[in-house]
Amino acid sequence: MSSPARAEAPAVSRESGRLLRYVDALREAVAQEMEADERVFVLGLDVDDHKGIQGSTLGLQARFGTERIFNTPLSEDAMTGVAIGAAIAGLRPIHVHIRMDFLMLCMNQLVNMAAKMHYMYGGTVTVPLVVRSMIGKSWGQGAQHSQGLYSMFMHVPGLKVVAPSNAHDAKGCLIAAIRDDNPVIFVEHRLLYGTEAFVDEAPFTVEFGKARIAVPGNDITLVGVSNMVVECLRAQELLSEVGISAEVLDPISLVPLDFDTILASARRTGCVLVVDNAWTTCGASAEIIARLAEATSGGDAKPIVMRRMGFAPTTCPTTPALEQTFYPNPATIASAVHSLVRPKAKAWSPAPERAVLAYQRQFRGPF
Amino acid sequence: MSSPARAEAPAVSRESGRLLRYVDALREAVAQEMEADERVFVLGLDVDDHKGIQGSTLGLQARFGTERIFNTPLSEDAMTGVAIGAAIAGLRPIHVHIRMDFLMLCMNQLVNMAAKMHYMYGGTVTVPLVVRSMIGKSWGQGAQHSQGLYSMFMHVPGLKVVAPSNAHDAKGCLIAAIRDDNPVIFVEHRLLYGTEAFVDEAPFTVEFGKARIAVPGNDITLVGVSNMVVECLRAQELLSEVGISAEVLDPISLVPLDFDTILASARRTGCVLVVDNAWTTCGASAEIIARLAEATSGGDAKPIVMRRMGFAPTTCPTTPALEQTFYPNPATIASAVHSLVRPKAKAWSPAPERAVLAYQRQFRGPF
Amino acid sequence: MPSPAKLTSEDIRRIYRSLRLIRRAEEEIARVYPSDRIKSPVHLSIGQEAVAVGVCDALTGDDVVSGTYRGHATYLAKGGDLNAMMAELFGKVTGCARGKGGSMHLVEMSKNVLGASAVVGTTIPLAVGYALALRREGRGRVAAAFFGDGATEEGVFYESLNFASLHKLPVVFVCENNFYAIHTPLTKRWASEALCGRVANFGIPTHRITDSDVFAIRRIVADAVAEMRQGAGPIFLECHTYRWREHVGPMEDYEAGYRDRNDMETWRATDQLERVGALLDATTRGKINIEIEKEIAAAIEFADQSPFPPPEELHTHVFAGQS
Amino acid sequence: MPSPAKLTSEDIRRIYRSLRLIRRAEEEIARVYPSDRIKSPVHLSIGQEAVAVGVCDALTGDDVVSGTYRGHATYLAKGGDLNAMMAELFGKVTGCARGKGGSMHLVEMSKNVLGASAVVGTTIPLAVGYALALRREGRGRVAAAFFGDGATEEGVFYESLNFASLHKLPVVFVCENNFYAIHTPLTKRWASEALCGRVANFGIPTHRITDSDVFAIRRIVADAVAEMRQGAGPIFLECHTYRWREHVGPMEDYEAGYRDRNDMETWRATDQLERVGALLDATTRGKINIEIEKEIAAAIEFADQSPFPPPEELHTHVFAGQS
Ligand SMILES: Cc1ncc(C[n+]2csc(CCOP(=O)(O)OP(=O)(O)O)c2C)c(N)n1
Ligand SMILES: Cc1ncc(C[n+]2csc(CCOP(=O)(O)OP(=O)(O)O)c2C)c(N)n1
Ligand SMILES: [Mg+2]
Ligand SMILES: [Mg+2]
Repeated sequence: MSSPARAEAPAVSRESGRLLRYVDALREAVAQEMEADERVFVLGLDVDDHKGIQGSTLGLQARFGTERIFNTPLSEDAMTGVAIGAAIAGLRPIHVHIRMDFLMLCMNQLVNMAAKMHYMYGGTVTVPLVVRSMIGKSWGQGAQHSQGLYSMFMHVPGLKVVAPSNAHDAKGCLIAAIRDDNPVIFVEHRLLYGTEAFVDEAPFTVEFGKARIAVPGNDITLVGVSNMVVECLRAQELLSEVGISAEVLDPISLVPLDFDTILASARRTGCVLVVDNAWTTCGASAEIIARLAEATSGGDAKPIVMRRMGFAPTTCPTTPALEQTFYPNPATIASAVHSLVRPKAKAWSPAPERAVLAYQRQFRGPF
Repeated sequence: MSSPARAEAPAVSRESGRLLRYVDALREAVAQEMEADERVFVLGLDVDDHKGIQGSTLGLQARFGTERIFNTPLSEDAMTGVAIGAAIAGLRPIHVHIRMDFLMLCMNQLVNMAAKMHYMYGGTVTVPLVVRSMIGKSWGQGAQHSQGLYSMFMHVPGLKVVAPSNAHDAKGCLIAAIRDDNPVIFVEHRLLYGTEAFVDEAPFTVEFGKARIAVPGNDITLVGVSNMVVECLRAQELLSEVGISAEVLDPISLVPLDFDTILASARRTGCVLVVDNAWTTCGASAEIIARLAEATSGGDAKPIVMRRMGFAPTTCPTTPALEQTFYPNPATIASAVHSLVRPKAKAWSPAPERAVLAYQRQFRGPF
Repeated sequence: MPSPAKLTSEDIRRIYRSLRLIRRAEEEIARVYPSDRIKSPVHLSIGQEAVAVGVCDALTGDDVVSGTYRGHATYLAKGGDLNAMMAELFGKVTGCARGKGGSMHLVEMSKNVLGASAVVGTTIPLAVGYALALRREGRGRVAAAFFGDGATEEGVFYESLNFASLHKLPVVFVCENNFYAIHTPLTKRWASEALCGRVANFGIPTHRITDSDVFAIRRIVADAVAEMRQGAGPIFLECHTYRWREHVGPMEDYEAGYRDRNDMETWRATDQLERVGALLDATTRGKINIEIEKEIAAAIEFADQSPFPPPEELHTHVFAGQS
Repeated sequence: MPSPAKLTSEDIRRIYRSLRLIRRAEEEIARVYPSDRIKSPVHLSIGQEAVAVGVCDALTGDDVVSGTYRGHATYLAKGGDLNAMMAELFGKVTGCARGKGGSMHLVEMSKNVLGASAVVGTTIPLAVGYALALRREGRGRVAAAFFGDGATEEGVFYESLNFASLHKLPVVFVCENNFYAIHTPLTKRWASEALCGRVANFGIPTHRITDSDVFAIRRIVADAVAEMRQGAGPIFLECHTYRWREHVGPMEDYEAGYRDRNDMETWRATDQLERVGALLDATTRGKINIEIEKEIAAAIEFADQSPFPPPEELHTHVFAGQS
């Protein structure tokens, strides 16, 4: 599945290293940090079986032993508490969840404890915890296996939230998350697992709070979140064919958020569309638009056009007949951009088949 | 505590009925609906003790019996499931939580089940559930007893969210919530419990999705959420003394949100400040500002100034020395409005003692 | 409902029919699966049918069941419509959830099959809450909650047991213990095998059925339900069973190494479908088999022919009373 | 640490001192409370001191405890600094959490007192996780988790027991069963009183101490901890005890009607503070008492004199390594 997937991967700053799949970049990051720091350990449901969280934890137990990577009972709430307890004792746990939806079972520990402990205990406690969780999509994932619930974590001070869109950032962010002394909610999209990018073999970090300009452009700023970066990139290509130059931004981390880069781009292009892999209401897209509105209204600067796209405001249906319109895709993104940039022109939409991404076509169910 | 508290209560549309405290309005609503509809029942921790959730459930068990109002074990997760199960069986449960923070223990049931069941089961199931929860403030409530986490519920399609700011709306909204066939997250602020408003004795509903113009004005639109309506009203009074005319809007329900009324007001005043009783990041204030930005950018209309206020982006500290600057208050609201409406004038702030509200002064700990 | 002690030949026919229908329907689902017409992950119950059938055969149509994402057996054993189930798997608007739920979210309220959840353990308290309403109703109806061994590790399981026992609610808790949660054996998840002991200490009578005996399960449930209809509280069944196929998907997976094909063979040797079938004369059995094949073929045909939901359906059913 | 079987007079002095310090500190907190200088709700342990003292006296300074919002006793019994605690209640920057936590969130990592939580049950798995780290560390340290009877109704309690037992972690689970969660008695919350039975079925040795005997608690914990230091797994103690004051706040509340003053009187008749005090000669006892009064007075003075945190502190400690 290499070349088409690669073609879609966002160009990262430097093209050194090897082509690596997202899933392998995750595994490499963990392996290297476990090698370098014996405090790092991995726990979670099914991290040690033959599927190894779609491959992202495969082989780690053989290498590091059952003390440093182990399966847990189906007890998300307590296991999150266990991870936090180990973290305040000085270890550096990585707690893995095969679906982000399951984090709803550990909200108490994440929101009421992990996020607050450093503050509530006057700085005497730190919680170096990484919570990896995957967002599902298509093949009947349905209502409870498809949610991108990260805005709930963005809402609560004390949690960092990152959502890398490519293999390079996946590795760099995961290493940074492991080394961070704060709880980090690490958001992975299932469909990105097979995408490839150039990734250095040596350990490196991708700094939180620094957005990347994936493709520069002049007519509009497209801010993509997680896999929506990939969808925006395809939209950008299609738009370029009709003469619209879109700048594609990847915030990479949502907390901290590199708002300056977004604002600077927005001021330059005069038009912003935030495309999220989540519901828009009180979502990451609401936050970005709200900050832009606050930063750009009331002064003398020229006003900026602001819009957002995300999940339809519905529960995610199972049937593909409905699911296909639940998500933004390159065609709907491109078409929305067209109407923003050329408000007076006739509506335009790229041919649907040209907008289907290889990483979607290749993905096969059931899970 | 009647008159000063009353003075602060938002004027509701009609001044019929008796002066009633918020807490008594809640109790009256439940009692009347239990009387009228035997499917209605109440469950929750401590609903039947001699404190009766600060009085809001007092006497109900004596009247309706232990089958229709009962205490539960400390098992928020299962009890939410139990309430949902009873709801799909045709009963109409009201599940009471003395703190909103505890809802983090039942997120799985609320987000993954209650919100989704009607949709996920193709319309064959309805979940007429009311979840009452209280937000705490001051007197050392601290990190885990003070959160206004409703934006998490706003984010998820399928849940209604209401946050009445006065006794009249508390009664009308609670009756509407009980009669609603959908799960409703009913948000109460502890400090509002003692405030009074005119409330009809006969049962009535306050329709969701209809904002109220609490005070009309011309220079700025102040959108308050929950108790922040009260704080905005005081700010409005202080501002009027310096010749600034603020319109105060109370959305009452956050999902559905009466965006049209907010937009119309914003277009008229040209300036909006949303004041929330929650963090701003991905909060209700982000959503309102984002919608305004989307609705007003890109056309020919004159641009609108947009800002928001809410909790400081920190965990809530216990000590009053820090807590007092954690929350917006009439002084900080008024001062922010002044700088928005008169950007070139010298900064102004009302005398702090004039900005302290009776309902805050009267509130005495510990809980 | 016939006396639980003595089974009539009609009982045996009915039980065989139910076992056979589930087995064959799932085998056909597995066969069709690679064609991509099924738009949903499938968690098959092949090998585990006896638990659902034994329990549901002891219930009446008015009683209620709640199942899991591995729910085809529960749905069919309780009388759920095969056409509606197949169409649901195919993502069609004629499905029991209009295509919006898929295999993991089967539902049929008209048969008192509560909707299933893909989040482990989540439906256990729902069945308890439903039972609370049934107790209030006072007509003697009961609810049965099905769940896997993995679900007993979730805290909500214990919370639900405590509440159901405290309020003496008419709930049959049924743990389908197939020894694995996905690929992880009990030994990596349970500190002790004393599941029934833990449950009993909530004041709940427990039964441990280690051989999947469909008649034994049926009798235990029938006896307990008779008492519940008079006001008795919950019971708990730990039913050992075995999943013959992979956790999710249509295939076997013995080559994966996490379990041994011999274990399955041991279970297959006492396959309840064969056991019950052997109690029927060949003609009766053959007739039932033929009927079932027709039903399944018709269901697949129905699913194939049914339309997908129209695009507008995306926006319906977000809120009740909305449209 | 002295042999658990025979107590030296030094042991008795130390235990008395600890009991007395907690009792008197809380009585003074109650006395000061109406002055509004304490900026925090207070959940007093008066009457319950023996559990914290019995357990903590069997631990070393290197061992770890986690408590609850009713945590003054745990904090002090484990050697937490009284000045820092009092200042914390007063909301001062010299408090153990710089005034940011208050009474419900006491912490003192230098004494291995983990931070307390106001959400019931929440710290139980944290202690288990800490114990996981201690087991890895291999120095034989143990963790004790304190929680109330109400906490045993939260699912996370069972999840934590299972994991701790599965991994044989060095955890002393201590349930302070005072028969009430706020004003609600056990009968309205527990389906059965067989708490130890439920726990035992996770493969965890249990002990039920119904008289709050501080020496018995100490001995049981000391014996178990000695084995844990060699690799044994968790134990569980159900310690009956009684809260003499209201759930939260400084007063008594027997007039509220949810419980009977006579019950308290029964417990007071066997008050461990008096019992242990009676084992000391009057001079020794008097000397300790005087020292304690001085300490408490000094702590209140310290708290009174300490400054509130400066306004900038609102924004510090949101993230570690931030400022
Ligand atoms: C709360 C939750 N955690 C994890 C998962 C992922 N998951 C799906 S099925 C499963 C195993 C469940 O095992 P069991 O309850 O024994 O049921 P079985 O599949 O064996 O029938 C897991 C862990 C989930 N769906 N929900
Ligand atoms: C999860 C949760 N639910 C409810 C509450 C409200 N609450 C505070 S203390 C308490 C009672 C706890 O009882 P128990 O565990 O027996 O401890 P005790 O107060 O008796 O020491 C309750 C219900 C809470 N703090 N957390
Ligand atoms: Mg299983
Ligand atoms: Mg108690």
